[in-house]
Amino acid sequence: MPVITYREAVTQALTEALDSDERVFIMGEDVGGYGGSYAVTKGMLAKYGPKRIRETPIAESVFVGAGAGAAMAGLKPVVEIMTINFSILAMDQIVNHAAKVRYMSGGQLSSGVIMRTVTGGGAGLAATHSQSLEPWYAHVPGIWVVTPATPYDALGLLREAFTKDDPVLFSEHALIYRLRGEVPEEHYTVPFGQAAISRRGSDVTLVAYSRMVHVALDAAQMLANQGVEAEVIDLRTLRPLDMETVFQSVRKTNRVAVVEEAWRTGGFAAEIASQIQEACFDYLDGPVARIGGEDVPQPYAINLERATIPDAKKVVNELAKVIGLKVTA
Amino acid sequence: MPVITYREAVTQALTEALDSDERVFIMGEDVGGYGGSYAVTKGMLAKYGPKRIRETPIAESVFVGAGAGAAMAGLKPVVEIMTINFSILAMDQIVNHAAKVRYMSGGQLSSGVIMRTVTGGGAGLAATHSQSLEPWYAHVPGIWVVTPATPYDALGLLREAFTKDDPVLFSEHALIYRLRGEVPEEHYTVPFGQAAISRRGSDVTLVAYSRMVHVALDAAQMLANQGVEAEVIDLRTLRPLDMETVFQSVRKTNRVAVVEEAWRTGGFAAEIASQIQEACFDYLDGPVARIGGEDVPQPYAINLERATIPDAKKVVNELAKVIGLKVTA
Amino acid sequence: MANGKKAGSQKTAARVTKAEGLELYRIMKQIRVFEEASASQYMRGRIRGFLHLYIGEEAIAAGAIPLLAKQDYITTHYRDHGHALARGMSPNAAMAELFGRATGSSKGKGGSMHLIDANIGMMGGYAIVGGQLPLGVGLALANNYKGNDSIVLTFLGDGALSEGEFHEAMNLAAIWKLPIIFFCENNLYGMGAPVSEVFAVKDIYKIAEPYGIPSLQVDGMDVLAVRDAMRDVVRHVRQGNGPYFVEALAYRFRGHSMADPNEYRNKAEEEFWKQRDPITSFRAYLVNELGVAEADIDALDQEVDAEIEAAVKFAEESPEPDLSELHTDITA
Amino acid sequence: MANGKKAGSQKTAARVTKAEGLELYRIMKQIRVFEEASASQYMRGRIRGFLHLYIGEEAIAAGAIPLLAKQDYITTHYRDHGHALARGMSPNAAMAELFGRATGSSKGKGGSMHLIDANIGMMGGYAIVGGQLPLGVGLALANNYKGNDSIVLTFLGDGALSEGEFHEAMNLAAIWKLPIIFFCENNLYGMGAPVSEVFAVKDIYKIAEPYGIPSLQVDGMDVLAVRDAMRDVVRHVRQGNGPYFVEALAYRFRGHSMADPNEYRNKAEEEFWKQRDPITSFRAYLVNELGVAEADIDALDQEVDAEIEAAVKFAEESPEPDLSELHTDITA
Ligand SMILES: Cc1ncc(C[n+]2csc(CCOP(=O)(O)OP(=O)(O)O)c2C)c(N)n1
Ligand SMILES: Cc1ncc(C[n+]2csc(CCOP(=O)(O)OP(=O)(O)O)c2C)c(N)n1
Ligand SMILES: [Mg+2]
Ligand SMILES: [Mg+2]
Repeated sequence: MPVITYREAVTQALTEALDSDERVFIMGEDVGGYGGSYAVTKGMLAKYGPKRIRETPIAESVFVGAGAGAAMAGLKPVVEIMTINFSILAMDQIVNHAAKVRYMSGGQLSSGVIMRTVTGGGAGLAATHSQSLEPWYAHVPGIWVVTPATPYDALGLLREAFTKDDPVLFSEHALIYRLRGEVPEEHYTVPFGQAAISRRGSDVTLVAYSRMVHVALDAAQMLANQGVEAEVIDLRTLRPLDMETVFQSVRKTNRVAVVEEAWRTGGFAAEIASQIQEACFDYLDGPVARIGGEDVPQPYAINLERATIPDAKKVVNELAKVIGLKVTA
Repeated sequence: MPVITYREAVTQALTEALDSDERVFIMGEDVGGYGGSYAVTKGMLAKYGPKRIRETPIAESVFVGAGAGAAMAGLKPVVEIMTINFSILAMDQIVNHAAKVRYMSGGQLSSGVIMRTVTGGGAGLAATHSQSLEPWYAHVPGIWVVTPATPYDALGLLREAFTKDDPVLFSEHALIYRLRGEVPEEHYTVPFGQAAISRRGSDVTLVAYSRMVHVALDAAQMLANQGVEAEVIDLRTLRPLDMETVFQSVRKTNRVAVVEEAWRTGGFAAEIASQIQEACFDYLDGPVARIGGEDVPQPYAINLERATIPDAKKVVNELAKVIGLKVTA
Repeated sequence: MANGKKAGSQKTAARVTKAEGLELYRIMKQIRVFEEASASQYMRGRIRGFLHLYIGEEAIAAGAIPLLAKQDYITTHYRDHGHALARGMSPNAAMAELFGRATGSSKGKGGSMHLIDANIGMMGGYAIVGGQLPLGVGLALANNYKGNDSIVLTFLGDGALSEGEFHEAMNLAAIWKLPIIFFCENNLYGMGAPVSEVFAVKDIYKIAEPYGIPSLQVDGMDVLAVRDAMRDVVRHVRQGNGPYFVEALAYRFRGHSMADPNEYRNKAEEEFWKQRDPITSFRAYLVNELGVAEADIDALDQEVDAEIEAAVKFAEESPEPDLSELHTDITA
Repeated sequence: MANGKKAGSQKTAARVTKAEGLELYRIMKQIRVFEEASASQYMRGRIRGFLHLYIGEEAIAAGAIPLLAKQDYITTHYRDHGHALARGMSPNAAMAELFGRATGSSKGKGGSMHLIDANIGMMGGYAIVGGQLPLGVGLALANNYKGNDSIVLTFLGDGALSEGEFHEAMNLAAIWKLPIIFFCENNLYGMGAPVSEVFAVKDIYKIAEPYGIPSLQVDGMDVLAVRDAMRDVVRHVRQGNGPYFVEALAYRFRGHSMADPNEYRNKAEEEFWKQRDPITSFRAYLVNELGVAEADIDALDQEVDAEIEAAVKFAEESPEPDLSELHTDITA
């Protein structure tokens, strides 16, 4: 199987769509000559021309809203919101318009705009440029929220996004663009709402999404060294949310922790934890643990920054503290 | 003790502040001649003049940001964001600027802007005008989130807000402006981060905020008729969050439900439920129940609209279903 | 009352035929009667929420919208009944939507502020001030992308001019030369705020200049003036010359919504504008200039009255949406 | 290279004294050397994140900022080192902030894009494009409210012009006649996007016209031209006449940030601008027109080099913030 990077996976899905469907076009800040702030659209302007690769002003509200409007007219726009932090400026168009138009119109209209964006901290960009706002989006009815952790999923989920008639928030984590992984030669897609079991184990379940899947896998390795076998579940999409896979695992392991990068308080891990205790109350040996980002604006200094983002050590420590697992980091 | 309405309580706190502190001024859409969309600032323009009661353009981002900036210079602006739905348009100034400036400046600056806004559904205003976005705000470090349910708290909490040097999101529920309640003649304030026990009971705990406190009280009445005594806890502020009061109650009742108006999925009830099961795992007779708004854009038609908002019946039914209480609505 | 440059007036406008004139009259009258019926149903508690009436501004919808072609799009704000009706939404579907009934244009799910009829390109009333502008730009982008000659007519109030989305939309439409008409219904107030106090641009249509977007101001109380001006504007935009900005001066005769005590405007001003009622004055024009018989107009009035009465009855008798509708029309 | 109307130039500018001239030179040089040192420390991995250099644009900060009074405020964007230094932030504190050290201006918590020094009214670099504008308006409102004669100087890039917040800020400042200067550093690009392709307004300073805000364009490569123009602007605004909009044409000599491969601009254009290096040309002016001795300038250069070298050393030797700082400076 070919090995590609997460970045290449995204680029590939976009290229396939541009090649196969005239309705597809890309717009956003610096998607043109610059090739995308994270180089995902590199070379596309030369290949597809300015009609399909559309450089926009720095005006998130109108270019996202224009994407939503064009989608209402049957086109398939992909808007690149440079980072999820700037999506806040387009929030009205996303939440009040794209997400609601199908419902408010009684099903007459819909807006299948794909909003690609870059999420996460840890790159020394400080408070305004390091947020993980997926929990906000996952709270809003009417938006698909997609959070791939691997090249395989990035490709498969983005392909799937092109089949949707409602807005998709496709959130790519900045720190894993270079991550490499196998993808099959033959065509495949990854359906929304189907979690993946990234690692099998029987002693404890770790639930994560986006880059935190890799942190969970690292933690699982640490645990394995101490004889504890963790099952790692990658949610892949937050909306829809596949809890059945999680419940099955928890019924087997009886212990579970949820790991996310977003601020811990009011994060989406709380939703997952709540659902677990609702559905698996009698199976739990201890409380559902949550490991989330520290509840502060992300600081710039590297030592402080590191302390805000969950790592394997923190996961293992929390397992010991909250669930009482006899492990150390 | 005098009896006043929730609206009058808010007006009173504003009036006191305007009278006693020259740094205080109010700005927002229609706070002037119109008297405020919900009549909270009625008559103030005539009384205080246009310097202190400032009519703004419909431009949420700049007038909220200007409030944040003026607060950085030591003033005490109260901005009225007509409803919480429109706060989405000011979100960048709130979340990326007001909430973060103290931290990013290493404590040199801070922005104690008070953002009053109106929340909630149920008034026939449909999807874009009926949201309860408190869970979003409560997720963000750096913002106080205040959600009064009674005239007493509206007055006491808003007084308290004027003592803060960081941004306060003060969320008033549209449907309880006419609610009447006693307030002491003598001066008092209500500290942030201190929940209230609105009703004592020993059989089950109901946790709520804003208008849902009254729904919980109604449910408690229904339960009382069936011999079940519910303790109702009004969180009063979501950030900071007083969980200790909740834990104490749960350790006594062993059963708990959280009620909120926001969309259930990813709502703040999930945070509360998660914390309860973390802290009170061994005390729980059954899972923590969550009763939230239906996960759809709020529909206009009254029968559909009603079905989206938790009411006492729904609370009681969920208690039966999730916790297994033998009660019926 | 500042009255700026006008693009024309009944006196100078190209004449219309009797049939055309009667049709313009019919549209205005239909809107007026629909709105009056809505108001009275609101008072009776059958329509909920905010209800924003278009009374006083009928000449705009009637003058502008019939000039659109079938495949053109409209986006607008929450004061949308007039636009929907002028575009051809059935009064039954519109009234049933206001009643929140299953037979409404959006099955009762959207309500008064969100009238949508995809079949006739009525792409929506949107209730967030300025929110309809990026969507309008997106629809225009779609037309441009597809290479057809359809256009978009996007209405905004004077209040929306101050929103950032207005600036962003104007700029994007300008640089991409998109086929969109930004039509500002300047009724002098955004809720209680006089536009002159909250918007720095004195002659509003001049805001378009720096963007290189042509613009004009027209008397929004004069259906023929609107029509005349818009004929040229529509042609210009359809020919691929990029966006246009139109300001129509008008006045809403009632409060902002039915919830508005309407205490911030002075009575003399209200009277001044009511004297210029677009329907009364156009009726006079029909009779005096086009020689239409009073009786013909009376007959038309009766037709419209009956139509709206029937719409109310239709709405009343329509069922509420089924509770199962709560979870339809949503996928994510 | 479109070069619009200029407000003045070295040739026509009011002369400065030798001492003044040397001070302007010192500021520009300090910025240049600071930025070069930052770049090399970034390459060595000691500065993280994005690093946006001000190299090429020094004449703007040096020409404009020293005209402010002590109690005036500045807000600006992420390309903020030049503004901070020109305002008097110590290079030690600035460099330590870039290094993320406890001795930095914000104790290492803000980083390169958020240089803040409340003591000197440097109210911040902000990294969200356009985000500094409402804050600047708010600070100006505070001055106005307090009735003092302090003003606000708010910088924005050409890229920020398209953001809705720009329009909202201009409008609010205009209707309230607030003491704020919107200073657009037009370096022709916002990241890789040429302003001419993404912003519809051809002569950018003309965007201010409809708001009734006076504006001018100035050569941003010419420190005396900037200073001359700004002297009048500052006086105008301080006297309570409301906001001003200034456009300075300039060029960044490097990529957008250190992460930028800088492949979208053509070399001829880059060369054209580098020929106009504001420091080289002003040095020549000092020598040829003001008769400053080369040796005096060389001495100044050495002073600046030593100062920045010391700043790097200071930063290197400073401790990281204590981990307990994670939860300070936050209350809610
Ligand atoms: C973003 C936003 N802010 C505020 C409101 C509340 N609001 C509804 S209508 C209105 C006034 C709009 O005035 P204008 O655009 O002039 O339209 P008109 O009502 O006069 O037709 C306001 C402030 C809103 N719906 N959306
Ligand atoms: C709201 C927002 N959108 C996008 C970005 C990413 N971004 C950072 S700088 C920049 C270009 C800004 O260009 P300009 O305003 O001209 O300033 P310059 O870098 O040229 O000094 C962009 C798009 C951002 N920081 N904030
Ligand atoms: Mg208006
Ligand atoms: Mg630039």
